[in-house]
Amino acid sequence: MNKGAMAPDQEQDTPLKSDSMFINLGPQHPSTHGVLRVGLTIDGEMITKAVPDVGYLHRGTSKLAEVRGYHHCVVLTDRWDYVSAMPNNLVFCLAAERLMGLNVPPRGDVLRVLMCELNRIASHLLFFGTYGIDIGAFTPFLYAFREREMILDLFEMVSGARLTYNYIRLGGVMVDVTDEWVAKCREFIEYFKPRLDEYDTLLTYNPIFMARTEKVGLIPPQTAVNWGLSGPNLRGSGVNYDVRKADPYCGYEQYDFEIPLGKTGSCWDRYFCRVSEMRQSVRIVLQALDKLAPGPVMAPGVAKVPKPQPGEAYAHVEGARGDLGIFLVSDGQASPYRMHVKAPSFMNLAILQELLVGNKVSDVIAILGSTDIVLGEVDR
Amino acid sequence: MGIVIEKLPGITKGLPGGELLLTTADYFVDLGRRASLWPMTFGLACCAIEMMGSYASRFDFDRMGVIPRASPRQADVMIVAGTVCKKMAEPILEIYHQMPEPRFVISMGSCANCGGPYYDSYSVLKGVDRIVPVDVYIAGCPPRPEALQYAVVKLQEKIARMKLSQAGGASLQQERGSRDVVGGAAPQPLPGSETGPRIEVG
Amino acid sequence: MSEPAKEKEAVPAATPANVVPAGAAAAPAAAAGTVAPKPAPKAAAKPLPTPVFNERHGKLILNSRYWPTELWKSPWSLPSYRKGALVLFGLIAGILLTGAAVGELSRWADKLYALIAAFVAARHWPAVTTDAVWDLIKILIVLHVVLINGLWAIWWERKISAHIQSRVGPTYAGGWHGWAQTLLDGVKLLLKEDITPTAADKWVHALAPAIVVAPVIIAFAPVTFGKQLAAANLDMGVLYIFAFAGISVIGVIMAGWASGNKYSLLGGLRASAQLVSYELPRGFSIVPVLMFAGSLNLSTIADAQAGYWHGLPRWFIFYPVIGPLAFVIFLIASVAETNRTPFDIPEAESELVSGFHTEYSGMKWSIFFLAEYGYVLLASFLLATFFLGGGASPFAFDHVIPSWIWMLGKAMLMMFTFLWIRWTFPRLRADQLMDFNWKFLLPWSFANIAFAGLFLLFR
Amino acid sequence: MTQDELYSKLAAELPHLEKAQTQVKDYLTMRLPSADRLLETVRALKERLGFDYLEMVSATDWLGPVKPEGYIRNPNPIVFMAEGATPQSIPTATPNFPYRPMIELVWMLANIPEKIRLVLKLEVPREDAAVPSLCGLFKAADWQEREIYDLMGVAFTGHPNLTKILTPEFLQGHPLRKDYVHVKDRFDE
Repeated sequence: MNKGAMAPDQEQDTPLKSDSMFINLGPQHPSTHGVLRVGLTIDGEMITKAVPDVGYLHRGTSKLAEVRGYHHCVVLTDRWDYVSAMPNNLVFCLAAERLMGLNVPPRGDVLRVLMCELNRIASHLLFFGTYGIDIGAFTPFLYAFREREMILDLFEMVSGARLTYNYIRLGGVMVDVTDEWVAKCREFIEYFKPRLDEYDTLLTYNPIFMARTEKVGLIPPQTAVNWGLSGPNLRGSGVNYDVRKADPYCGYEQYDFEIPLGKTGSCWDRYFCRVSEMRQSVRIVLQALDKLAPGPVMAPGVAKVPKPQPGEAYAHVEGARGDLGIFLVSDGQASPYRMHVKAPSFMNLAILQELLVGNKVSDVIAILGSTDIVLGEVDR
Repeated sequence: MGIVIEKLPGITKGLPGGELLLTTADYFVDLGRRASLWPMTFGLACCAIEMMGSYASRFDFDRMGVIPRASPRQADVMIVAGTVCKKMAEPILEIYHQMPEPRFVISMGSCANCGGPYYDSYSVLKGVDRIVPVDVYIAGCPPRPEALQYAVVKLQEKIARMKLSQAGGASLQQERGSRDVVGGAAPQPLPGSETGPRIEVG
Repeated sequence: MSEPAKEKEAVPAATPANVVPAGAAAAPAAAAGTVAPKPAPKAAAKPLPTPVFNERHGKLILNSRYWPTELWKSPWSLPSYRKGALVLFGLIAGILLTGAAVGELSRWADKLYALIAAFVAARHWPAVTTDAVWDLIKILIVLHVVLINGLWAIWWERKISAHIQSRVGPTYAGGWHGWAQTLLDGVKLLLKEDITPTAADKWVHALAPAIVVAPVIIAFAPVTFGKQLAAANLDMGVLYIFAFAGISVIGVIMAGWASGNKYSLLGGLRASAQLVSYELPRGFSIVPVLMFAGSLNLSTIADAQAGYWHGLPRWFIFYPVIGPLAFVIFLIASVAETNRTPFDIPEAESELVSGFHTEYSGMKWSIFFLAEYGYVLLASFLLATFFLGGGASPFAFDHVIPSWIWMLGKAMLMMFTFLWIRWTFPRLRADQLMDFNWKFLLPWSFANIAFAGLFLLFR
Repeated sequence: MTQDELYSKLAAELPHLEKAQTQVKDYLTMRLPSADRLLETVRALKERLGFDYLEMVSATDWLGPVKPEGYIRNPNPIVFMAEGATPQSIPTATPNFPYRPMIELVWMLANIPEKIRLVLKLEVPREDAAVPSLCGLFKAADWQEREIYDLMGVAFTGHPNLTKILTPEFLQGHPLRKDYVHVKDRFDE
């Protein structure tokens, strides 16, 4: 075994080339967006092998759900994808509602859509900011957070929390919104639309940014589908798959919006998909605000301790990161018998082991950032 | 500077007027330490987003001189923001050991305080204070950025009480020997270190 | 912290059902089943008002949170903007007036020299003492230019970056706009534990910061701070500066190598490639300037730009094509030489943690920053000298404001440009950076020399 | 394509698939009789029916109610509760529910252009649970199968890298099995 001078600490007897070097990216690294560890074998600045290592945030929520009540499980869902918690609440509620046979009143559905879309904007704003930092521009992060704080204010007004809302409940949403809230939301949208154009000039069409991301991390559509990617990562490759259109829920079929698609599946395409999705979300929010007709927001007859009939249900929504699904099994008890989370980030991360090979160390950050993973959702 | 900080106060104390000198020095040293608490960019979970929020425009941690540093060598305070899982416990310990004295730890959020919503989970460490000494705890799930800033203010108050004549200006951790593993656990090959990769290579 | 308290005052009856407003207590079983602590008996399906969560809390947020929507419509309507502009104007006016009152510094320097000479003569000390003392003073001044610049530039950068990013930056340290922030940072760093990693090469690790910072202090010797105002008026000043500035890269490589950290090593390697490459266009870009001025002496170069063409100053940057091109190439190469975004790959924070200084702590680490900001200042002064006419006034009618004020003003303007670039652009990749250098900057700097030659030939 | 169309198509193309007793709500759920025909079936589904998107791999342990020993029940001094008290409900067995020592694997496949999904189910015995891996057909199965192996203890034969993925290395057992008993490690004191 010819061990290289720079890799004396390899545990395994691996046939490394003499000029290979093993680098640990993480678990504490400014650009891993949490506690991800990627073992990189590099040759000069070129990656020859990449092994993502997850589980540093594995909290065992599936196991915990088996002793928590259905209402309590909504609290656990908040903490998977903590950047966009509303779709998490929603997907669990959808699955549980299917088990229980609950029907959500129309205003409740509109509020769910409204909150999920606002949260999508907030999540993509966070992506926009942190991706800027990954590429080396620090200022977009601050701009994105300035706008994000406004959305968090809106959420705080309705749910009392900034990050973990627990707003979407079994049978509807927690409480109704006020007229002032609606006015404030419109004010935000008015403010936010020109900001999107500003972002384009700041980052999207910045020549350096484009040079860094345009021909990097290409995912062909077949590969993307085969790896089970979803969300903007899949759509960046040009595959038209969005749960909101493919398997509509909460009355998404009544809204008029488009699915932005990428062309080549590069980092820039994935980035651009997200930025374009923000525009579409703005459209949906405006439509949802118009749709808000007076009425109840919670279905009648949601038990305090729901005990659904034995059965199995699957629900999935288009979260900010992709196709988020929940497989829920009930045996008639007060807790789910089994809760399986199909997390989009988990799938989006798995492709890294193939995608990173052959790229440069700088590109690792660009690619990792463009997949927009949230480790809470990866590890659950 | 280590020798100066550790030995000089003891010598100065014996001199006439040394106490006065030390008190004055204490004031300026603590002023400096208080005004520039640099945390590590070290986010674990949900709280990390709120931590990022407090660096960002509205809350602007830079007002207090708090700017994040990526390398533990240049950091003063470790904000343990989020759930500490057992797999992550050892890297956290190692990062803590990499930080230079005087160093402080803020435990942010219920998870880092005591396990929080995951108090009965099989893979979550029930409180980061089981592995590193904590200076300030923040309640909340997650705590608001204001709460984090309040914690920094509290930490500044704590630093203001530090004295050069005690333990060389470092906190009591130095006396307890925090360079060794706190909590009696035997040093293990750390998963985050480059010395013991568990990942197969080749 | 005060919000919940305020809210509590506003709510008269603090019942456990605080989260449910009064309307919800009598709400139908529909909502009460999940929210209210005590579900009401199932009433008839009569639609009752839906519960609104914590209306007071919502209004509180509505009224207390700052949204920059107004600011975006018309910033000048805000009193703080108008006040800030007034203060800035006053500051500039004050500096100009002070400068006018003080006059040329070289005059004062001559007086001081005469004073020292008289003092030495009175004591019957050997005459060489005068020069020795005078040189010592100059050395101290140059040294302190670099040191004080570190304090100033870091604070300024933090303030400027904050205002670019719609923040305010350091506020508390020292009182007025956090002026003492860098000073207190320095106090803290000075008293921080100094860690030498076990994997490090001890001597090289300790020596590297010194090798990085010493050349920048030395390189300041021939820099002209105004008319006839340089520590050493060297005839080959330009060459001298470039020679010494090139040494720092060795310190960077040493730091990267000796830390025993792979990120540091990568940073050091990148730094060596980058700094050595960008020396070339940086050097060649000023060749046209030297051709026009016909000298390597910084004072001569500055003096060559005196005078006006119909009111437009005869600065090199205003020479058609040649001037702006040389200026842009020199500026870009200088940004690269100082390892700042978009060329900060040696210390790319999101890739290499902190690059070559990842393993440095305390004062050793801050010395790297001292050097970095020293180079920024050096580059600013060089830009001002080569392209912006040195201490020459931009206005033909101005005979009052002394040259050192103009020099300082121009250098600060250039420094602001550096900071502005730093906080605007993303980072280039290592290979793109090399491409940019070898395929764009270097050919154009050669072409520029040819242009200058043709210009001189047919003038 | 609607679910009925799909069902008739499946009945024609893959007659060994039968409709599962418990249907996953709103989705067509088919049951595989045995593990040996899994690969063949999924390949046919992928190549002939266009189900080229593996959405989910899941598994359910049908042993019975979860054991409380799988949770850390140390009285935590920070949580203000009586000694030994636990706030969660302790699941009890539902009468007449067909609990059995089997693990049921669930695959969800999607046909993106046709907008149709299909749930495949397969029961294997709990002891030495093993099924063929779908890694050769879907890269998406790679990590999902590792997750199921890690948490549920189902060995996927033919998987290139079947190792732990989520739980720490020192954790013994498979946490999502219903009879999982937590062994104290050095972080539990």
